[in-house]
Amino acid sequence: MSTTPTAVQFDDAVQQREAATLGMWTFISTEILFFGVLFAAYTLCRTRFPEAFAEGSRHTDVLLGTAETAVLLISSCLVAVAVREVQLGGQRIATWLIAATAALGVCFLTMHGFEYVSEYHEGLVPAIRYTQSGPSAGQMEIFFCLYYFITGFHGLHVTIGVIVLLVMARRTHRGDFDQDYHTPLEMSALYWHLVDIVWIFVFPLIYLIGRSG
Amino acid sequence: MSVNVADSPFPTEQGTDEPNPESYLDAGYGLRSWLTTHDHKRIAILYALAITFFFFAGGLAAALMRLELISPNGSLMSAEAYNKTFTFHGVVMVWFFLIPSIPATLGNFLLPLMIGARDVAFPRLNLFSWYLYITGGLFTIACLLFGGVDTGWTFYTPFSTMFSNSNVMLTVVGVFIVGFSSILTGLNFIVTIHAMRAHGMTWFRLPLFVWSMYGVSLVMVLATPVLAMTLALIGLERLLGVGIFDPALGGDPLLFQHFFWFYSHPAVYIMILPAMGVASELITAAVRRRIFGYSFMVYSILGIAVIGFLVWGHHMFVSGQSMYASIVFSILSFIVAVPSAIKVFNWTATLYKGDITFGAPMLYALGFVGLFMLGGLTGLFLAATALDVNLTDTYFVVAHFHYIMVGGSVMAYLGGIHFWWPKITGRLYSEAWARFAAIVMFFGFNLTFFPQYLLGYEGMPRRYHVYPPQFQVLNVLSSAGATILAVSYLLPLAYLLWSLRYGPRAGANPWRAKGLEWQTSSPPPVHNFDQTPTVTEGPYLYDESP
Amino acid sequence: MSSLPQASSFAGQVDYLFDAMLALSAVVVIGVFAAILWFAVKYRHGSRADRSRSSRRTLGIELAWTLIPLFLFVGIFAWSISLFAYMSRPPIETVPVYVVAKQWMWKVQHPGGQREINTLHLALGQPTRLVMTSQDVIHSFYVPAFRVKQDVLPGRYTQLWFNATRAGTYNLFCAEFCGTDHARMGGLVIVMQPKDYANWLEAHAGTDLAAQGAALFRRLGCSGCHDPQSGVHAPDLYDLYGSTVPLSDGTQVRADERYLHDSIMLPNKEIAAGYAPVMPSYQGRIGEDDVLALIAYLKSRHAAGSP
Amino acid sequence: MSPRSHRSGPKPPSLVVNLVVLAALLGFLALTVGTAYINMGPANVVANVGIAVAKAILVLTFYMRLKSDSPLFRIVAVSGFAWLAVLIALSLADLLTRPA
Repeated sequence: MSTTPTAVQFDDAVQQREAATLGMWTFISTEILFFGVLFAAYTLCRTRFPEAFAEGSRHTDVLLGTAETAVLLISSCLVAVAVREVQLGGQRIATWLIAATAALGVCFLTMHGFEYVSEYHEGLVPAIRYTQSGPSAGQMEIFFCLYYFITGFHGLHVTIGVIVLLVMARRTHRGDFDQDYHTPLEMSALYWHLVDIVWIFVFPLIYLIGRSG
Repeated sequence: MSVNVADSPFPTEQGTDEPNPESYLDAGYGLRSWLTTHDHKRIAILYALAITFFFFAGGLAAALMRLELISPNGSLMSAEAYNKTFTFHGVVMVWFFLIPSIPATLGNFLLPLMIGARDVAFPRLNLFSWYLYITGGLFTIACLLFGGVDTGWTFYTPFSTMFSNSNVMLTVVGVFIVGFSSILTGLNFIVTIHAMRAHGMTWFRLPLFVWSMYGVSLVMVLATPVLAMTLALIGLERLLGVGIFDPALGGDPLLFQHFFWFYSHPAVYIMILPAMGVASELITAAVRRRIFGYSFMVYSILGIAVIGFLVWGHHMFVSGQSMYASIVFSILSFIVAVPSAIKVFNWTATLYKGDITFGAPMLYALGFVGLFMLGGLTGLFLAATALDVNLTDTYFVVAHFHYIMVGGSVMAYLGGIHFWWPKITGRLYSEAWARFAAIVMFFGFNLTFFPQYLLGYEGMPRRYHVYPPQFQVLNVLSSAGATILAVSYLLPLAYLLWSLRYGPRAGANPWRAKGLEWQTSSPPPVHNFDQTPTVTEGPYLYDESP
Repeated sequence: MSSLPQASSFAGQVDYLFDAMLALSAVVVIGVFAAILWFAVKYRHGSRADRSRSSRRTLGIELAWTLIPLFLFVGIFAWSISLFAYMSRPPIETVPVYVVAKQWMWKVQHPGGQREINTLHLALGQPTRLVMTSQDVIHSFYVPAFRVKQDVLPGRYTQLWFNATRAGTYNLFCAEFCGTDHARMGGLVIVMQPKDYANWLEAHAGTDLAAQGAALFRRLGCSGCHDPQSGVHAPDLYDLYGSTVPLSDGTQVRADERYLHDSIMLPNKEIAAGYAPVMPSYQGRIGEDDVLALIAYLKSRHAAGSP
Repeated sequence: MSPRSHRSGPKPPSLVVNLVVLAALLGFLALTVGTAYINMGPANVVANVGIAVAKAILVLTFYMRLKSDSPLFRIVAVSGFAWLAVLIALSLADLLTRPA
């Protein structure tokens, strides 16, 4: 059993865990507002140009988008089970679960990479290759600006998440965590769930508007 | 200069001349021991040094502006130089001085001491915040070296994105980075206050300074991300020529203003809430009375922090914002003034039946109350839509927010520095000089900024370096006041530095003040308390003891 | 209380509200300062004041100074908002004077075709409505003597109205920071007796703004599609101004200045129902003053009923 | 290896709960894609966003353990969303009531 000493500013491990978790949740609140600005911008711009946003959305790949969502949802479940396993003493299974989560994260990024590539060929990337013409090309460019900003910023979070998860998998494997001490893993899992929640909102707002029209 | 302790209004408990070997100041002398420290007290000192530098840098810019404005024809600087000067002044003073001022220095130093903790919850993060602050600051200085930026600290689009030819990107990056420093400090404080309180330190036994740190941290954590992303969007639009703000691209410049003020109005409360906390500590100690209406003071801090988020649109009454939105923002702006009014009344009521001594900290605190009240009341004029139409974007606004930020925050900051100086440094400063500086500052301030109210009412727009000659008399008065103000800011720098070497050593509690920070030695040992304190009573119980 | 003239019908009312708030603030400031001074003297250290503690019931006092300010504030709010609403609603029947702001000048176009730069002549005692837009960044039209100010935005029309009540020459300022020569982007507003104003208009008469618009309408080729005789299926523009236009997305829009402007500059923003979105954008091809001339022309077709 | 028992931190949800939540999330995903192709007018947006909110609440409650952890964290999480709602609501209030 590993004994991780409590940092000097804390009285005991309970206080340390409480502080770390509260810190993480505060950070998550902050992240909600980081993404929130983009969602607010999206809402206001879409209110002004509903048609162009619907048309832009029809240019996205709903199949890949759905697959990406499913991948993230499954990965979220895996990492939740991984934390549970560590809490119950199953480090070996947990290591594999965390590694699988990271793999799904890579899978998500790859699929999104494919999307970016095909959008590039279609000429949908503002400022780099935007070849759309037609009545709402200009307003659709705003949609794609927000699309790239939101998915890019989210992708950055996924990338960081994958790196963190890999470190966690290694540390779990090494036996750093046990039933009593697993705060870093718990925090990493919270972060990964946040990434998932953001995508839960990105998916319908980017991929699904104007599909019925 | 000498300090006559018998003269001091406070029955000063003088310490021995022996240095306290366990003091945090003696934990290491090399540069390395400072730059890698995790001690919240040392980090507070690091912040204090950097902030003092930026204060005088921003102050120098202000001095240049006041010099320019003595004559109506703009004889000293070119238009461009003037625009860059006021932008530098605004950016530096807002993000590199006012926002971190009290929280990052006094807050960092005192928060763990006041709640009986050994350190903040995340000491390494705390040091990291300081490095972020320095990095952001370097970007801003680099921007100045490369020729400055001329957008004003508000970065309004489309000017900042498409029309300005100056170093917008560098400044935006600098502010973006310093925003993270602010978020991390806020996060650290929130967790510290929640998780690190000593036994018996219940929520309603917290000193008001701690409550104000809590309120301010909420604002930092919830508002700053909005600024950061908005600036990122500005950067993107400027860099790539695509975006959502520029009307030429189909964007909406008012969208930028909404996002910007969603942060920047609450940012004003980041500046003033800590000042309110400091004033509450200073006044109770000098009056030797319990604060009047403690729970109302707490609720008004929280009220200001929360309602302060709902009023940003009052910066936009003439911007082309819808009239209906203006109505909503106007009533909310009036409502947010109520908790501020409560606080002024409560400070006044605290004096009743007190046993008041007028040391330098108390003079600063009283100056704060008076100037804050004048600033707050003129804020009501600006919340009144029909008056705001005339007054906004004039010197009336300039005077208003300087009364709040300089008259309010800076007075309180300096008051706090004086009050806790013995605790921080273990030394006593010259009381006579300190009182002299406080009084000079009060008059210098009023002479500088009161004429600006009149200028604004007469219709002089802000950010003008040339102006019609009828405004000259008031401008000259203001510039004259600025000279006095500048001297009064240099004075503390001189006598406080002097005290570091020649000041008599202070005892643990020279003011006989309440509060856990006074129960440990001056300067405190590295881990703050030899024994973790247990709290059995509420704050400010001055009238209970002889 | 000030040397600033009250030169519009708003000025007196705004100053009245200002003075009332000033009086109220003075009462508060004097009250609080007096209390602080009195306490400071009476309860100074060493004085022999009575410091015996009375009962600790403070809730009543707290509530009093919470609720009284609140009610006062709501009262001031109501007063100010009623005035603000009045100031924000221009009389739309007034023929507008068009203002185009650009770095760093004010261009004014009168309905009769008179153009001026950095000056605005107007008649005493007649409501004036300004319709304003910017060619580059945000500016702000500010006349302190009238107590009016309105930001001028690119890509959008904002309006401002007032009724000048005192003849004279007043400062016009740009109040929103707009770049290098922001401080020099000023001008003069000259309020004249109606008789003098008529003379001035006559002396400076140019081509009527609507007529300029008509010329542009032909020169830019608008008539090629929008004439009823043309073969292209394009909306007929007679009587368009002020009418309600059904759009292709099922909504409706009132054909006001904003709609006409956007239809020329951003024609694909709102497509009239039943028409193909084939109109080219004129953004970057014509200036905002030309757009204003075109709008004046379209409005005249509304007024006259025939070209 | 220590016996499989829970000793510190909030009590983790059972494996079954974890899997049921995942099933519900995937079900919601199918539902949201499905409804997107049915023309319901403005109700499409309501359905999309409503389902997203439901999914987010599931993740927050079970995977992020707001159900079993300290109530304080619920407040913190809600405040993030609440502040975002304020930002959107008040700026939208301006946009929607602006003179066209």
